[in-house]
Amino acid sequence: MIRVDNLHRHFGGFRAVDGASLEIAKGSITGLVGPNGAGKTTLFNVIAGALPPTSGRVYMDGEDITGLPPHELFHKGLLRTFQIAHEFSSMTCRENLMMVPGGQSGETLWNAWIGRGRIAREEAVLLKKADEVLDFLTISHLKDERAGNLSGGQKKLLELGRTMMVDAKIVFLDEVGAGVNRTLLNTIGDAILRLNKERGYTFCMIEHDMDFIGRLCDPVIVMAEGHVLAKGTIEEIKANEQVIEAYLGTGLKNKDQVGA
Amino acid sequence: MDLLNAIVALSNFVLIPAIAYGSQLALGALGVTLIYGILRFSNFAHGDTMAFGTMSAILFTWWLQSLGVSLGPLPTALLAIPAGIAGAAALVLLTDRGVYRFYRAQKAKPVILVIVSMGVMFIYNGVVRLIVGPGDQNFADGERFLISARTFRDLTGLEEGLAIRTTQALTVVTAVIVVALLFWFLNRTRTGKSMRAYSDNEDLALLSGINPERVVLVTWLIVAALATVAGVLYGLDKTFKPFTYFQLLLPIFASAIVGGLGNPIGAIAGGFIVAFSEVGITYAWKKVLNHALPESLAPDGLVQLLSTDYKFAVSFVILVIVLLFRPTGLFRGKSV
Amino acid sequence: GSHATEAKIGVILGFTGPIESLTPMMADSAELAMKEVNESGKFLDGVTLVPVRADSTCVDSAAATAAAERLVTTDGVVAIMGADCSGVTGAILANVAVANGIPMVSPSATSPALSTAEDNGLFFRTAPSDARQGVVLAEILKARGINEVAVTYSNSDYGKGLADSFAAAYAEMGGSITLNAPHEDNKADYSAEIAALASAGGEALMVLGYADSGGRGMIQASVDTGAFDVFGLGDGMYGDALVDALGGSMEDSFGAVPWSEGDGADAFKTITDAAGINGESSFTRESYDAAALIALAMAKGGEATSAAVAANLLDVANAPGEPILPGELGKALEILAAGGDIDYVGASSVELIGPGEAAGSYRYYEIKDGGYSTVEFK
Amino acid sequence: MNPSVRTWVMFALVSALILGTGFFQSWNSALLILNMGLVSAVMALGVNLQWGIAGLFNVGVMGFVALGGLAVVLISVPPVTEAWAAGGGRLIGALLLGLAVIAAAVQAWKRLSGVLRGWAMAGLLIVGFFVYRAVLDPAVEAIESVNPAATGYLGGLGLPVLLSWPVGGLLAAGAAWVIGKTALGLRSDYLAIATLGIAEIVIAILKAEDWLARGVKNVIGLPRPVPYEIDLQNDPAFVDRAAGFGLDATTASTVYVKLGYSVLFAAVLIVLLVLAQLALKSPWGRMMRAIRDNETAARAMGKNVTARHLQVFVLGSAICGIAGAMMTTLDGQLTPISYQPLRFTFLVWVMVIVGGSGNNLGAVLGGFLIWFLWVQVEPFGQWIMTVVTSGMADGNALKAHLLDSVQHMRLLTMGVILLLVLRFSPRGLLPER
Amino acid sequence: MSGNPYQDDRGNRDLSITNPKGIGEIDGTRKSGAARPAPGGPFLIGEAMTGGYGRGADILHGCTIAVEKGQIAVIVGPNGAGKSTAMKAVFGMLDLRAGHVRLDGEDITALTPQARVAKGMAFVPQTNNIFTSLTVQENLEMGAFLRDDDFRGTMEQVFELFPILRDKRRQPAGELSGGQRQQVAVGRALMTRPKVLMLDEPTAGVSPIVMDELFDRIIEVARTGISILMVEQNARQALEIADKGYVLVQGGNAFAGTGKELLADAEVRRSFLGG
Ligand SMILES: Nc1ncnc2c1ncn2[C@@H]1O[C@H](COP(=O)(O)OP(=O)(O)OP(=O)(O)O)[C@@H](O)[C@H]1O
Ligand SMILES: Nc1ncnc2c1ncn2[C@@H]1O[C@H](COP(=O)(O)OP(=O)(O)OP(=O)(O)O)[C@@H](O)[C@H]1O
Ligand SMILES: [Mg+2]
Ligand SMILES: [Mg+2]
Repeated sequence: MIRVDNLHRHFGGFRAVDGASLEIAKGSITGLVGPNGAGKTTLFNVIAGALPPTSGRVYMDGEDITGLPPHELFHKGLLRTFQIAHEFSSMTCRENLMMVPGGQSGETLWNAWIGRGRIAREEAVLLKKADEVLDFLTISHLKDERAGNLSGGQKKLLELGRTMMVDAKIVFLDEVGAGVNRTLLNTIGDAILRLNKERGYTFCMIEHDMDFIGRLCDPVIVMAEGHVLAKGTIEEIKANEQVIEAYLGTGLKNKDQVGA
Repeated sequence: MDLLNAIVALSNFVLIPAIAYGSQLALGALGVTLIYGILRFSNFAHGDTMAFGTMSAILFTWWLQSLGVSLGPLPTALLAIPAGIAGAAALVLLTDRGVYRFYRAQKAKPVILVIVSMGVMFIYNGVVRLIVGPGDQNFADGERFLISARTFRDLTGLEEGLAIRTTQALTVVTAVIVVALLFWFLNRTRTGKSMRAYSDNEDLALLSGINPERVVLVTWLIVAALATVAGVLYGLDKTFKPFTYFQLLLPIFASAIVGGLGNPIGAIAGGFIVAFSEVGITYAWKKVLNHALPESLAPDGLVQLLSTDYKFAVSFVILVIVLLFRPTGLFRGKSV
Repeated sequence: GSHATEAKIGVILGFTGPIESLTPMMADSAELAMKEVNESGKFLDGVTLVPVRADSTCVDSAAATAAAERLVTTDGVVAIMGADCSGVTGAILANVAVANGIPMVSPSATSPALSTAEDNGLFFRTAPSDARQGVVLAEILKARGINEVAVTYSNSDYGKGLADSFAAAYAEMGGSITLNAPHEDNKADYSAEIAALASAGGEALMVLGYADSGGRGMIQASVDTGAFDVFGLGDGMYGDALVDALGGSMEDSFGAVPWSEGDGADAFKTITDAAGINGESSFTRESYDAAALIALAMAKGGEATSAAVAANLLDVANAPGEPILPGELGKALEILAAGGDIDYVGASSVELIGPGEAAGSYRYYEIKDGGYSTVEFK
Repeated sequence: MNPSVRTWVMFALVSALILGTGFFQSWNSALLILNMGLVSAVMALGVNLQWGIAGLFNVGVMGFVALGGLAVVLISVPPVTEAWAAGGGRLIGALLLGLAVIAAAVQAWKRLSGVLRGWAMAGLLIVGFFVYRAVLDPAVEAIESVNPAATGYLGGLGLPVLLSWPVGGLLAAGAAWVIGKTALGLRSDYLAIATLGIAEIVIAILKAEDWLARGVKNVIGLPRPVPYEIDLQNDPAFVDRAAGFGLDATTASTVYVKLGYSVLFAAVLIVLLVLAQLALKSPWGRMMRAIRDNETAARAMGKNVTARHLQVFVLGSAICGIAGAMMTTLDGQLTPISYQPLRFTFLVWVMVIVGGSGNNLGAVLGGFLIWFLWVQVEPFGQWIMTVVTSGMADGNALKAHLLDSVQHMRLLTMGVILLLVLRFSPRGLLPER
Repeated sequence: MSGNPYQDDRGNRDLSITNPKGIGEIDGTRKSGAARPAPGGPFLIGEAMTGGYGRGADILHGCTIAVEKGQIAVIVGPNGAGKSTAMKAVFGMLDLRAGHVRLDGEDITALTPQARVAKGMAFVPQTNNIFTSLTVQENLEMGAFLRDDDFRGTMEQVFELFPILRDKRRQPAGELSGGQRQQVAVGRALMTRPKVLMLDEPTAGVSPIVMDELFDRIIEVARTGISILMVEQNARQALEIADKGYVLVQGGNAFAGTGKELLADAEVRRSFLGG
């Protein structure tokens, strides 16, 4: 689905992404973990077109998508959420969702002036869909609330909800779980699984919660200092000495001992 | 000999005027750039701040002149600069107290401050005209020339003259001194460093115990001083008229942006770039070429790239080119 | 109405804007004429002229039109002394004056285009159209044996129009212009213009601009760099302030200014000095004359109405009749009251021709010993 | 206050001000204020589209307004046939050549790479410039020497003046497209300074290029879309009808003509306002708000932010161009030196901010209110100063000074109003939400 | 966007008129209130703090955090729990609606952050915690801004603590790597010679080796008698060196105890320490 080839992204002299190569298989839920500052978000930003790479290539279904602007990637079916929620704060939750689908006829001015009827029909469909998504995310009571007033967790849900408004091929999730309470996180996990199974979404997610990763992801990629440190199933990763050293820490061993 | 004439002509009509004008613009642009760097907005009222400071200095100069005070060959207005600075400082501090401070407390976005400064611009505009009127005020006295074109010709026997005005020399000297002082202040003194720190990161500066309000106060004081010095020197060299000072805003902005907003070195470089491009690109090379080239090659036409109608366009075209290829201006890297 | 004891006259000048530094003196001069009329006590059985000022802004046609509209429809002015800049003058003329039948006498709108504007016989000006002045200046250069000059003009309809007419006349007489470059008024720096002009060279620099604005800036820049030693000056450049400010550098320069042979200008200086008004500034003479003509036309028509002004203005301005100088408005009123004829000469030697504009008699002057000295009248 | 009530109250207030002018000054004055108010409202609408809806800071309103004015000349003035014969064709050729050179240079920049690229582009531009000048200069000279005192330019197309309004919009839109393409395409915006500069350049061209619209010599006597007062006054039928209303012919004709303009302007304003409101209340408006709230997220959600910004910038500028054409039509003349930033850029900004950024009705309100004040501060100021100074002795220097300075109250008042509104009602008199 | 109309920039990003770099969030125009004596209690305590940002909803709900002299207190908790907010509250960077902050026998609730610096508190924010355009040395000098005495000794100490900074002292701090930046940030805070050092996630974005190093240094600093209050995501290591640990959840205290106690608590381990 996505192939990243020796990708570099430097900020001045600082190498945030430093020769990362990885592959995300179609239909998988790939986990991306790594210490703070490993370059995960930066990698996402480069893949999703928010930042141009310093060097390296990104392919999607064999097509070179390096450096394409985000809005074009969106239309190719590549979506992403943000680590720090990027809601449209002055708009209601419903509007936040309804604005997502591309190719709305009402988004061209000409139609906005003369195609009111068609727009009204499209809007009705969008509205229904948005409400379904809000229901699904258990925040339908907030549909007319300004998104800026939501709690951090709710904003995260809304971000996820946006990806559900369209038929995405691949969704990049940046720490969806952060700041979301555990019960809700389970719901989100279920949603991700369902989208993956029923709609065939491919996911790539950054997450620090190893339980959550363990439940959803196969494979897991570990990044450190801008490059890929390891890749494998969650078990393999948990057992990888390098990973333990760089990311998981010795604490995990203790846990295994205690658990045993 | 002819080459010498060519050089003299070029110096007289391009180099010296552009250096003097460039220094004036640089001093103005420094004020704009300091506010941009530290208070974070482009101050549309800067031209009128210059006008107010200059007006204060003029009023004081007149009073001094009426007392019979004089500086001999130097303009009396130099003595009045401190009074002018005091006037401008009082004005900007009052404005800060009554206007800007509120928005700072609100943590208003810089673009709001830009709009606020438009309002302030209107008010300053009116105030200056109410006090001194809209007319031309001539307040220069003393010797106009260090060396006049005629004297130079007589002295050297060259065909071309070279004139250096007292005010030009003063402007350049003052600009050098002021710039040196400013750099020394910003880079060496505690207060100066605290200003750079505040410019870099407001919150962290505050957490280091730097009083932000003091930084703001000092910034305004420096800006008032720069504006007044620039305005007085300009007024001495040319003439004072409120409308002209408002119009100065445009080349000053162009200078500050070409150089890289927020960067003092950039402001200075920008001032000279704008001045040189205004004077240089529209310069008719005929005279210089006539001197420099042998008779047979001497041009018929003016050899002028662009007519002077478009001299203002020149600085903006340069601005656009610079921004296209170096979006942050010529000198980014180090800001204030 | 004709039996009102007050007749209002609009004084519409650019009190703010680019020529805001000239207009106060112009207004003062115009009001001086009205005061003189009032104080004579001989105006239409005790009708008092009341000036009403309004701001033309010089550049903002809409604001100028609004101001004129207010004067005409609210204050009820019967005539307008103004406006100043050609642009706003044209706008007021087309949108207010013609529509309401209000005569306008402009002291300073010199644009040749105004000669052909649709005015319904309502537009007059005491400033001559630039067409004539161009010829006069060219003749002066010829007389001085100057065959090659550089020209700089204020980038306005005034400057450009004058420069065009001068260029045409001069070329016809065989003179050559090395460079004809505009300068913007109120700008920061004129080094570029002077550099180009100096490079082009010439025996003199013709400065067709304003004495307290760009024109002066250009001379200053020229003197400062030694680019030119001799300057030929258009009428906008006349003024003691210029000579005072630039001192000896102006020596041997020359120019033309609308002026009559005789004592008009001197008389004007006497009365302005007495009134404590700066009468040496640009267009003060024309302003005085504009206001005086309005009053005299009313007197001639026997009523303080717009129609009287429009109908009689040319009549009082031109021969035949007793010549009238500034300060003699009382005498003129007496003659008119007695049914006599006058030929208003005024401060600028008014002679209105054709479509109601000054024919322009010019004083050709030189600057000698730091003062103006007349060479001849043309 | 409920927003819609507030809107009604505010508009009632402005209407009252204009009606008051009618009652206390004259209906002619009131109508004139109304007409320029309508034009100002259109300008404010344009700027509001840019600033209020997309946060684009356009400080070059003046330039677009001037382009609209130019359109009036180019469309409505009859062509000067001698001038066309003298050099029209050559001139058009030169302009096309200029465009071709620029296009070639851009292509060179795009196609080539490495060191060659810069040199090729520079070379093309420099050579092209001289060739262009070589063709252009003689043509210009020929055109400008055709009766310079009265014409000296190519004239226009001699088409109905109303056609110039949309054309003014198109001209402004074209300029805006070039500016936007450049300034919005940079890594971050540099729109403010770009517009500030381009506006000056537009004015410089208008002043310097006599063949285009007589430069600073002005084009006066532009055709009108409404009858001339004089013709009405000379039309017995009209005079009779006026008498039927109890009006004298002069008043009736002036009011009639002004009403004619009012109707035309109001029609334009209403159409634009309706279009703007429809756009704002559609998915397009939602998308624009999303972009304003969070550009990064909007990009990630497939919205082409740069294209939208460009679109809004072009549209807003076009509206300013239309307003400029309307204004020049009302003035009946094009006077390039009258374009001053204080009046045409900053004052329009005051209108938008005071009215309420982001709210189209607010911008319209601001247009009316600020224009009213711009015109009326002068007589009010005079009146206030007279009252203030009435206690002073006649010869008092201060009194004379104050009375002489009333005109400068205008700028002061604008500043004070802007600051007061920003401070106490930061979202403007009619807030967006 | 907080709904404050003065902060509504309509998404304008025009760099030719606005300079968004380094804008802060703390209102620096406020006048400081007075400190009142309040003897007893821990050395530094933020007690029952309730409040939030601006006019927004409360983020802290009766949250209490304390540290004794020379000890290390660590705050852990999920993202968005309000850990950083609690730190800011203790430092006076947001208005408390209820609760007090006391330092060394004084109630300093009314003091502005600047005034608290003068009282001997130092704070290293989670992000943007160095002056990127200033050199390393100037960064440290800024830390000593309030000191009138000769601070060269303290700077020596900082250089001894973080030797790498000595080599880079003439280099703009913005050119340093993440770990080095973090050292500069801590060094700057130490330059004030604080009584209390507050650190918000000092090890974020720092490689594990540097992290261990930093923890060692922090222990060293504590040994000199400076109290340390810090937020940590690397909760396990942090709690190991902590004298006192707090678990914040949704703005309130969920658990508190010594570091060892929390580490031993199964519930805490499961919910917050990732197992
Ligand atoms: N715009 C930028 N300019 C300069 N440096 C940056 C920029 N964005 C990221 N970095 C640096 O790049 C490095 C990698 O950042 P990134 O956000 O990708 O980390 P991450 O792996 O997502 O970490 P976390 O788990 O904390 O989210 C960090 O050290 C960061 O400081
Ligand atoms: N400046 C602010 N204005 C308004 N709300 C804010 C602000 N900063 C943080 N918040 C909100 O306060 C809540 C707590 O944030 P805080 O930064 O204290 O969390 P935290 O516990 O430090 O999380 P992390 O571990 O991610 O740093 C979050 O919901 C956040 O959205
Ligand atoms: Mg990240
Ligand atoms: Mg935090």
